Amino acid sequence: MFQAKIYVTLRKSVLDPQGNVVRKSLFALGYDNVPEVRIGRYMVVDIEAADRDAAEKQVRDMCDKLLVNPVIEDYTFELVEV
Amino acid sequence: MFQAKIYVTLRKSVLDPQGNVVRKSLFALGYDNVPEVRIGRYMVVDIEAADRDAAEKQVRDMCDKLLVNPVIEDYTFELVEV
Amino acid sequence: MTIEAKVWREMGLTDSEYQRIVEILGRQPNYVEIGIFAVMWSEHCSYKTSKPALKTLPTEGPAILQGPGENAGIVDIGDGQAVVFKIESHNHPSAIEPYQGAATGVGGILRDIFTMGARPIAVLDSLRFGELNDPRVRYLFDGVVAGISGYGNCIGVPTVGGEVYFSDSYEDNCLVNVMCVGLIEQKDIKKGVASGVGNPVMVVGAKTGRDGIHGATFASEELSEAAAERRPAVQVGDPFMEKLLLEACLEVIKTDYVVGIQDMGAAGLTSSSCEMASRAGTGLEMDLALVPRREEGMTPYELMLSESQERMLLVVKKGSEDKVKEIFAKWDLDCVVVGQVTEDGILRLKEGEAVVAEIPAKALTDEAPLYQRPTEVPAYLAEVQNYPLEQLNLPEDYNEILLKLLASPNIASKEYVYRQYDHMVGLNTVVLPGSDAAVLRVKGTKKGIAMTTDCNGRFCYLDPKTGAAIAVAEAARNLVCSGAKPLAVTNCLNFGNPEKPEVMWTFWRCIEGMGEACRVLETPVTGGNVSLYNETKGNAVFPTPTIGMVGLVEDLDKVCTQGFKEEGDTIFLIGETLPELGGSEYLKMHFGLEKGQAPKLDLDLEKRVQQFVLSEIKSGLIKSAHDCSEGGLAVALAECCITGGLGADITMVRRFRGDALLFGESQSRIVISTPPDKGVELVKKLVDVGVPYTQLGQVAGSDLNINVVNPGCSGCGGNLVNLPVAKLEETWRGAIECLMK
Amino acid sequence: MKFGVVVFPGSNCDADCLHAIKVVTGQPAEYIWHKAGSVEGYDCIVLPGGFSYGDYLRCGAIARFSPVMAPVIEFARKGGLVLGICNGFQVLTEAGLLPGALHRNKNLSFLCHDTYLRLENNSTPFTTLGNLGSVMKVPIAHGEGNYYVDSETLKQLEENNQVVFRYCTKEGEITPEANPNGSLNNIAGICNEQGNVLGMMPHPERCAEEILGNTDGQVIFKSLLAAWQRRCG
Ligand SMILES: Nc1ncnc2c1ncn2[C@@H]1O[C@H](COP(=O)(O)OP(=O)(O)O)[C@@H](O)[C@H]1O
Ligand SMILES: [Mg+2]
Repeated sequence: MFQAKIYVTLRKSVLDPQGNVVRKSLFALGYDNVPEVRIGRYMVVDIEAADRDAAEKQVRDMCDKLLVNPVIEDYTFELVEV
Repeated sequence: MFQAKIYVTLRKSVLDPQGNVVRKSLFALGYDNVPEVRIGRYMVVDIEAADRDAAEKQVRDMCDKLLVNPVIEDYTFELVEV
Repeated sequence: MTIEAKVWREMGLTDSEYQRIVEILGRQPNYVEIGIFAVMWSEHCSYKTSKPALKTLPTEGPAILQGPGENAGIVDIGDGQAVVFKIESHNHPSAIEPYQGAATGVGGILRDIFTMGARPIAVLDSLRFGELNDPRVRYLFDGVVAGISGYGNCIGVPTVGGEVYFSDSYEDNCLVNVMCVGLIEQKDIKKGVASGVGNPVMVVGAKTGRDGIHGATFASEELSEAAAERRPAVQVGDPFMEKLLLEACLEVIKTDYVVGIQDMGAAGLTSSSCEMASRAGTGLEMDLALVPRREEGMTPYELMLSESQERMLLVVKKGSEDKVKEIFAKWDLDCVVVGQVTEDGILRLKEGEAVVAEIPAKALTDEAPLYQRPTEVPAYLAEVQNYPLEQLNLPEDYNEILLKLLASPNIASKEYVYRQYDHMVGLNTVVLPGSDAAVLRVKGTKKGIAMTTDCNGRFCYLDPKTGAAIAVAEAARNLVCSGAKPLAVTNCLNFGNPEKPEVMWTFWRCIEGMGEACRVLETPVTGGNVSLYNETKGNAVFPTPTIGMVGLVEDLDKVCTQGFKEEGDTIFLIGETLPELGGSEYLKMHFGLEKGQAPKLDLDLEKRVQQFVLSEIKSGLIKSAHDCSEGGLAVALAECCITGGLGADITMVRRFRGDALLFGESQSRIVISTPPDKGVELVKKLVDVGVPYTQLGQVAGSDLNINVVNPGCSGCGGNLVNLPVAKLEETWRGAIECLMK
Repeated sequence: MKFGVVVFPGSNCDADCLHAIKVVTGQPAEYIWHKAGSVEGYDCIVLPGGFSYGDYLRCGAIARFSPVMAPVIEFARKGGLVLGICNGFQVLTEAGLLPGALHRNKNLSFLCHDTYLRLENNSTPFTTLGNLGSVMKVPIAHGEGNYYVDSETLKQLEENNQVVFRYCTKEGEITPEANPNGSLNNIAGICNEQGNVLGMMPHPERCAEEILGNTDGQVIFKSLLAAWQRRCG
């Protein structure tokens, strides 16, 4: 049994309305030392697989097929055996 | 300058509607080996601070105050100097 | 810049267009200038292909305060008030990224409305996709609906109506047309003009990023791999920013500081600046170094062509800058002076002191080449029109067919869609989605505004001219059924590649049919939007001239809905049923055929039917009204039963095929109900005005019964339909949701 | 009686609430700007629906820090009447004036349609004119109305009778099918222990006029007026 931790972020030049608003409100709360906030998704996917390679391949497939929107998002992931 | 990578997850006791739907659609795509999916937020916060401790303290404050809702969410974070 | 590189070609300009530019400027344009010309002369911005046809449409009428040419059309609704409305397509962006494509589509059309000073009161969405059995289609459908819901709900403008069609012809090119309706006091109307030499020009709202550079040119070519290659960074909508912009703009427009205002839509800063100057016959000088930006190292070229959302361009009275800034600051918005109005008619762009572009504003807006593209009758027409429908077998079981039709996604309840839209915010929605047209009240008056979008693309495919006329007629009919007088039209013309003579031919025919119908029904065209190149690998979408129409309900106590109201009421069919099966949903669903002749449309009859129904709704004789559209009379009756929660006993004389009688889609037909003791009076009036009608039966029980009698043929008659309304409803309501599971 | 309707950036039911309050109660009502430093002179504060700060991060999470919220919290602690509708409810939970949290609807999509609510507590100032156990038809319009709270607190809520509205069937039964968003115990609205703060996801202001075809929402505004009259004559 493996666990994939998938980090999905907006592509670099894609607008992040949410991040901007959070940055502004942090500023309003007195955090004037936060030049940028980017907000993405964090997914934890349990996966039963024979071995690490199989798991890794499947996770990549899932991301490309369903979990990530390649038009505006990038992703990375880590795989741990559990 | 530091960069905080904040991982926010729904607490175990809280049902994760999004995670369930994703799990189901993965299943529909033929991934019958994915017993659980949990979906949370991944935030990257740049922060100017004198030193790591100062940065760390501030990040924790921000999370407790604004970025995370302790009623339904847990969080962890990493801090890297950039 | 090396001219040999022929950069203009990558930007979508032809060599002859480039030569034209050289003549206009009397010199070689630089890179920035080529980019500016390329987007302003793109099909999307210049209408270089469609203008000749559009010129033939009727655009004037007693109620029209603003026809085509401004950001939106305006119609008078009395009491010094007016309705501002417009429809726009976001087909290509939605095909690439359904959620953001649709969301930014909503954002764009909202800006067109509040740019004029009007408060948006409603959105309608007209959507077309491939068949739902295709997972990619389901993904697009869900994404688009979520995008419209995400943006519209957030900004707090109710989405009150629209349509959804599913057909293979839209599989590779979904259509996402969004209409917005706004309300305004006529004295507050603002135009997109940059007048008053020396007046400052201000950029307001979101910072400029590298979003959607060349989006306009992108929307002017086929969706090919190659195009996908040059795909610009997808624009992400920020409805929260737009909400602030909306409130701030309406507040600042109420002051007398604003001279002119325009949103930055396609071609962003470029189109807004040169259009405002051109309309006023002035010039503009802007220092691009002053434009607030989101990303580092942005070039003048990128700043001018960026399509970052939620931005507006303002020309204000000299000296009022600070007052204006104050108002925007209150809403936490950036507002920066970037230049001023000049008298020389030149769009002059600087970066600091350096001039980076100098172009006569009018050259960009008025001097784009017009193309009389060749036309040719499509080869397919004869084949589909002459298909021998009369040879088709009659159905065994009409109950089964009716249920199948009610479950067909084109006919089934669209609740799955509109329950995802906040259609109530604003407290104006008097007739909610689910009837023929939505009706919104005008607070503080007895008036209501009715609105709808309609177009049966299949009819337009089988007979472009009649199909387009039918779209206008059906839209008007839907308004009339709600008790509203049709006022005016906005249209969204979705077609394939206009460089193909056959596509161009259907385009011209559609405009002809639309124009004719608009003249007869006295609903002038106040503007719209043209979306060409909806074509992939040689497959063009059905010609789809979507009609958005608004109407006026003079007295909200007289608004009418489609559901039957009371047991015992008498049911009539106003209009005439002909033996027509061509292009019907029944043919497609039961025989898999999208063939035959489109239904005939007699505009004079249409008008008389509508006038009759409208005046008798006002007189109180008519208690419910529902037009027959997809699925024909049987489906219309079923919908009247479902929404009314009542059954009906119907008996008809069969003069031709039973399937044509029940499921044919003859035009100009409206199912109405009237109190039992008023039937005679109604008939007398019908005879007086010479409108054909059929007495169908009465509202009764909890089943829908349809019997036919057949003079001179015993045994051919009998009961064709007998179904509990509960069963009809369950089938109709749940269908789309089931397909999406 | 004077009502104040708070306007956060992104509020979009503020005008609706103001309109409904005036039409139903005939009492004066004013907007309170989110930057306001005080709520002096108001007898009831309404936090309206909408998408304050775009609902970014979490619904209500950012609005909760608006300058006006400090005086609103103070006002509530002193027993002042505070009504949070939809996004207003979310703000109240984020601000800690009400327990629990509202997260994503179980089917993930935004839902706008009528729901039926059973009145579970008619001893609050917001509901005195309603009959216990009566069923009202009130529309919802939200994507995140799925009420959650830890089991301990839930138990207390139930024991203290703080659940004011539950989603139910037309006939008034509390069933899973009648629960549109997955809320625990079909909870649609709750009040604080003292009963002077009410949060609800459904929109009473949307069903308070004949012309809109439903007046079930009036009872809340009328009850507020009655409560105030009892207190201040
Ligand atoms: N995409 C949509 N968004 C909102 N409402 C919709 C949408 N599609 C259909 N509706 C609503 O569903 C009802 C039926 O639509 P439709 O079958 O197109 O009516 P008609 O055939 O009379 O034009 C109408 O009230 C319409 O506004
Ligand atoms: Mg209709």
